[in-house]
Amino acid sequence: MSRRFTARLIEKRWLSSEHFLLRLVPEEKTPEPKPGQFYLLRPSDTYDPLLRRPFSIFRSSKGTIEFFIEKKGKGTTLLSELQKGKRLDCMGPLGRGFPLNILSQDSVVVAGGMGIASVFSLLEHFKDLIFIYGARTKEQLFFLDELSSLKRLITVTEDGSHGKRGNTVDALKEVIEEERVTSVFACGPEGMNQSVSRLLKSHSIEGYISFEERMACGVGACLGCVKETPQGMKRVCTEGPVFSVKEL
Amino acid sequence: MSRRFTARLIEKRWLSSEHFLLRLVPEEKTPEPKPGQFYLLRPSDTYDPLLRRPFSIFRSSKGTIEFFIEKKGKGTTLLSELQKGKRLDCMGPLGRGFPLNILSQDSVVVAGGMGIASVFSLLEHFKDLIFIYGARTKEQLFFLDELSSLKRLITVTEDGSHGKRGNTVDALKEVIEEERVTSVFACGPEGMNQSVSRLLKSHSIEGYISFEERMACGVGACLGCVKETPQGMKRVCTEGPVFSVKEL
Amino acid sequence: MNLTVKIGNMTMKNPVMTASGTFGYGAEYSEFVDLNALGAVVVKGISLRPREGNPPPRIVETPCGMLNSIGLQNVGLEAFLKEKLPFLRRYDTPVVVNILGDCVEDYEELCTRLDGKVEAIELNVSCPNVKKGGISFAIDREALKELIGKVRKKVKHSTLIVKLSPVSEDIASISVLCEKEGADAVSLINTIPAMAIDIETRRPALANLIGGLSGPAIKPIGVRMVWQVYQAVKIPIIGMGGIMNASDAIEYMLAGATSVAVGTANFVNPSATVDIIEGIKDYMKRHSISDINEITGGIIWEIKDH
Amino acid sequence: MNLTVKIGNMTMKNPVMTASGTFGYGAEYSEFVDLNALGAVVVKGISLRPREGNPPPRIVETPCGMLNSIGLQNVGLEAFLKEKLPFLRRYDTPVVVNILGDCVEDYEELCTRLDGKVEAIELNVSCPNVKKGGISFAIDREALKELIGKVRKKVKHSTLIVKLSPVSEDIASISVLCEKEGADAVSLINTIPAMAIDIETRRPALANLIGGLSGPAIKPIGVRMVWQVYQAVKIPIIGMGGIMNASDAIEYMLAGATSVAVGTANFVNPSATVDIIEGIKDYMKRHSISDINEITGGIIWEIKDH
Ligand SMILES: Cc1cc2nc3c(=O)[nH]c(=O)nc-3n(C[C@H](O)[C@H](O)[C@H](O)COP(=O)(O)OP(=O)(O)OC[C@H]3O[C@@H](n4cnc5c(N)ncnc54)[C@H](O)[C@@H]3O)c2cc1C
Ligand SMILES: Cc1cc2nc3c(=O)[nH]c(=O)nc-3n(C[C@H](O)[C@H](O)[C@H](O)COP(=O)(O)OP(=O)(O)OC[C@H]3O[C@@H](n4cnc5c(N)ncnc54)[C@H](O)[C@@H]3O)c2cc1C
Ligand SMILES: Cc1cc2nc3c(=O)[nH]c(=O)nc-3n(C[C@H](O)[C@H](O)[C@H](O)COP(=O)(O)O)c2cc1C
Ligand SMILES: Cc1cc2nc3c(=O)[nH]c(=O)nc-3n(C[C@H](O)[C@H](O)[C@H](O)COP(=O)(O)O)c2cc1C
Ligand code: FES
Ligand code: FES
Repeated sequence: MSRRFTARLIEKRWLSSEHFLLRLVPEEKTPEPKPGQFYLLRPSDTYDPLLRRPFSIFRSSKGTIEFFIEKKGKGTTLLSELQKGKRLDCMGPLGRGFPLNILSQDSVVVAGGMGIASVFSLLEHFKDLIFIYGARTKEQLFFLDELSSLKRLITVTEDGSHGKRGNTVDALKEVIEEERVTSVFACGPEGMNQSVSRLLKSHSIEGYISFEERMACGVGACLGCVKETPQGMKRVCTEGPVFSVKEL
Repeated sequence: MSRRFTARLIEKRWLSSEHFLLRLVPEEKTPEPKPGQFYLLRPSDTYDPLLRRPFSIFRSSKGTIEFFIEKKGKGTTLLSELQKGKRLDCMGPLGRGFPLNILSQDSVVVAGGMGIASVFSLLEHFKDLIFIYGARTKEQLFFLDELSSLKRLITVTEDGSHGKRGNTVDALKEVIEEERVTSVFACGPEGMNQSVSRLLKSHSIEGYISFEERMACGVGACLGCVKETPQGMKRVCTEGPVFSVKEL
Repeated sequence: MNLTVKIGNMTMKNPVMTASGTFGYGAEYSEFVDLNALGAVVVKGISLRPREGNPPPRIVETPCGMLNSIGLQNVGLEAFLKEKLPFLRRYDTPVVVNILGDCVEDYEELCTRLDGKVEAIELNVSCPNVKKGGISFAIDREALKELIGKVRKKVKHSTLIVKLSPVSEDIASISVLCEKEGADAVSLINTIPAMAIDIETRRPALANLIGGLSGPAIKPIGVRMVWQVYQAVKIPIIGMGGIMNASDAIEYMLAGATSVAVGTANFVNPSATVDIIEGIKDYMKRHSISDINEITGGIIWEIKDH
Repeated sequence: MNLTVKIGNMTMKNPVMTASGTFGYGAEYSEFVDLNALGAVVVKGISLRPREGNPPPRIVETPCGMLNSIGLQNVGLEAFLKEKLPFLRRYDTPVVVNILGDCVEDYEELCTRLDGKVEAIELNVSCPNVKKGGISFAIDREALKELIGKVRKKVKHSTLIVKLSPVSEDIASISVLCEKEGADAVSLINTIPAMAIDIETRRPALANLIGGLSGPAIKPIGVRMVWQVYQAVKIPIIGMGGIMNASDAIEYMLAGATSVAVGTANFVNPSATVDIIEGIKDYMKRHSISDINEITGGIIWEIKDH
């Protein structure tokens, strides 16, 4: 079982003009990914772009792995242009995922924007919880059908076009005030992550947050992806991408 | 009418595992190419590979241009992987082609290997002549059906698998000794081109030979593609690629 | 929206010029680019007498770049003035002549003859100084000082630009030297000496063995050097090296360039220069920038220390 | 077929090593590469005490390359010897420790404590010399001379390698200096100082502003420098800079390298090192080369003059 493998692209599905799902079938046996872990995909066979790109495992089952990707720059654009049947050079699953053993009815999961890609598989794993999902507009909220089977789904948008107008952090604050919350799992933009972390600390609630940092090796060798923490520099690719709020 | 245009790939046809035809439809009006002229195609939208690649006009008609390409390295491999419908960034027609006004029944055309790509359109233009076509083996001789309508087709292969065993220069020598030859048009590997040039000089026969040199700009600006001649450095992209034997 | 920039006393309608040696004498690209749209046209390096340059092969592609060993091939000063300059004079665009010589006297004569006839003269100091054993002016501070001091006396009307070589260990102090000796501007970077070998034939890819690396590969090196020079001098900087699009051009300007030159990009995209001008305008609109000069040196930075 | 090469008194079963800082302490890649298959493992630069390095962001991609400003982050000598070296000792592969210091004394102490414990010590001289106002040892010839002379006295058992910086104006004469002061080998090139700016935020892409450029983009510069050094010294050269595949490795060897180091390529292809070893074998078979050492300096060249 190797964490370096080639996989065949069997499905590409557009969810908006900028968002797509890639479904891959590894051509050899690879370890099962855990929610919150990620893979490095090589977007091109040439040297431009040069580096692999990190993507969270979105969904996995029966020998397929799926990624939910937003077109951002060179690498994601090339990935979006791949044709079915193409073989992709992959590494993964990498990093520390979410600790599943503490998931309970008193857990809250929070996703901001593309953070959904990282927590979606957590929600498939355990549905009896509250999920707060925020985005700029309703067009940037995805998978609402699939998410309807959760105990409770709270959507927030910046423009109020779906759910409440506001942001995920305010929504989380409200839930914490109203309900018993013992653990929070979050993934979103840097600013949201910081705020969630502060909020949980002030309420002494256990929390796990997934962070992003630019990566080269993905295996802890290059020291490129570090995050400054009170305990010193931590590598997002190996000590993370999911960090306990206690570490932050 | 611009010599810089985008064209849509409407057909890709493999003639061997290494040789393919690309048929393109320019999306705007472009000048008619002359036999022996070439185009610069951009093999990638990224910067690796960076430079455009030169290819002779193989055939053109009713708003389509066609190239016959051998897979050699990075650029030609990428071109070979293009999907139908892809839009390609092209420049051309560029350079000086063959002088068609001196083509006659006493003309001989010589192609070695991929030289066929450069002289094929000449042969479509005028068929009442002798064509000497050489390659390593019969597998490297292409378009024999189309070429059968010429006045006379002489094939030579290094291994004798088609036509005479031998090379194009020896075949040309024989023809010159046996027939009245007033002009020769040739394209082949550097060694063949040199030998043909020497042969024609020694027989004082008018000749036009198409040369290759690595190119960057294709329009005479970079001075990268020069060929050393008795009259100094000549740019293959603008003074050539077809040179009169007198200039060499 | 103001796109006008000034380099010495040369006024350019926008900051985009061509890089010497990549745009011929202008005519070669006039079919693909409206020369009137350019900030300036910089022509291939001119020497006193015509030169043949190096034997082929002269170019080879490398990852995101290319090597060239064109050498000094050019038509010579006479032919330039008679055959090439009149064509460029038909356009309302400043002409910059890049010049090269074997010794200080060559440069002096070139400057004397060109002064006032063209808007600017760019000294290519990467050439070997034949009188001093072939060491390049670019790394021999004494020779460089003498060179600039002497040509400065000959250049009375045109703008004097010194083109710096990235080979320098300390590009900032070299630029200070140029400023002190009276250069009106510096341009950088020239190509980086480099080499490629064909492993199948064991032969160098270039007949001349060593060539100059240009293209996107060198952009981060050029941006760094422009930034270092911007910290050191007050004269304007013409930034170049791997500029392929408007974003690259703006990157150079944020690092400190007043104007930018487009080189290898012309080969990839013959309308690169005008595409970049349009792209800069879009950027200015998007960021509500009314004067292009606001961008120069506009990088926001502080270094956090550990 | 002989693939064995010698660097000083370190014997390598093949010429392929890892480049410092790109392979962690070996363990990180042991899942993807059989460490026993490598010519040598070169670890991340070690300092006397642990260091935090620069703040993030520390890396950014550039055309065919990347910038890094990791800085000096490492576990420190103690932890290296106790926690990292024992793991590497489980393999039958020489260990090279890249070292860095703030002053000559740091290097001396590092060498004293490492000598004999590892097969080779590689001096990273691109660091600022804090006692001399922060000028890098790499461009201060006097400081470099002193440094090598002094550490040479401390390194009695291990092989002493000096890692050269491409910033040098004259890499050949620097390598001659290293040879004279007693270096057993030189390795080159280190990364090239470079910079990138995010034009939307106007902020530098790296928190440290300047980082080191590595990857395919710099290969032609590295090959040129190795060739220049090969003309100047007799000690073996370890070539690196943008080696992505066997063809690149052989290019460096033809230019004069006895051994090669693979850096950025590990990130792109975690099995790059072993793929390169296999590719070198194929090349040797195809060209009927029985001893890898025949390739070193095997470029065929003459310069035609005009
Ligand atoms: C652990 C992890 C998981 C991720 N999961 C997902 C996911 O599931 N879906 C998704 O769409 N995106 C995800 N991202 C972000 C994604 O990696 C970037 O959007 C992508 O690399 C951008 O590449 P590009 O070439 O299109 O953009 P460019 O801007 O051209 O990229 C240039 C460079 O910046 C890096 N980069 C740019 N943005 C980011 C970013 N936000 N994080 C890290 N590196 C970045 C790229 O890797 C590349 O090296 C994840 C990032 C990390 C670190
Ligand atoms: C005027 C002209 C017309 C040509 N017509 C044809 C044609 O019709 N069909 C065809 O298959 N080939 C033709 N060629 C050759 C073709 O351009 C090269 O085979 C092609 O550029 C190789 O690119 P690559 O990236 O696959 O190879 P690589 O080896 O990866 O190319 C590396 C670099 O070398 C250059 N290069 C490599 N081989 C040649 C060559 N023989 N001539 C010029 N540059 C080269 C490439 O352009 C590129 O810059 C022609 C060349 C010229 C100059
Ligand atoms: C083919 C070619 C020829 C060049 N000739 C000259 C020259 O004659 N004089 C000069 O100062 N620079 C010359 N240069 C350097 C360019 O002007 C420019 O400094 C360099 O290429 C970096 O810019 P780029 O990466 O945009 O090409 C030449 C570059 C190339 C590619
Ligand atoms: C992330 C990273 C960290 C590096 N750290 C070091 C180091 O600690 N010491 C050192 O001498 N070189 C260091 N280098 C330089 C490499 O060892 C090598 O010289 C350079 O990257 C060129 O090779 P490449 O293009 O194959 O990567 C580092 C390079 C990278 C990319
Ligand atoms: S990406 Fe290299 S250490 Fe994390
Ligand atoms: S390719 Fe530039 S002059 Fe011919």
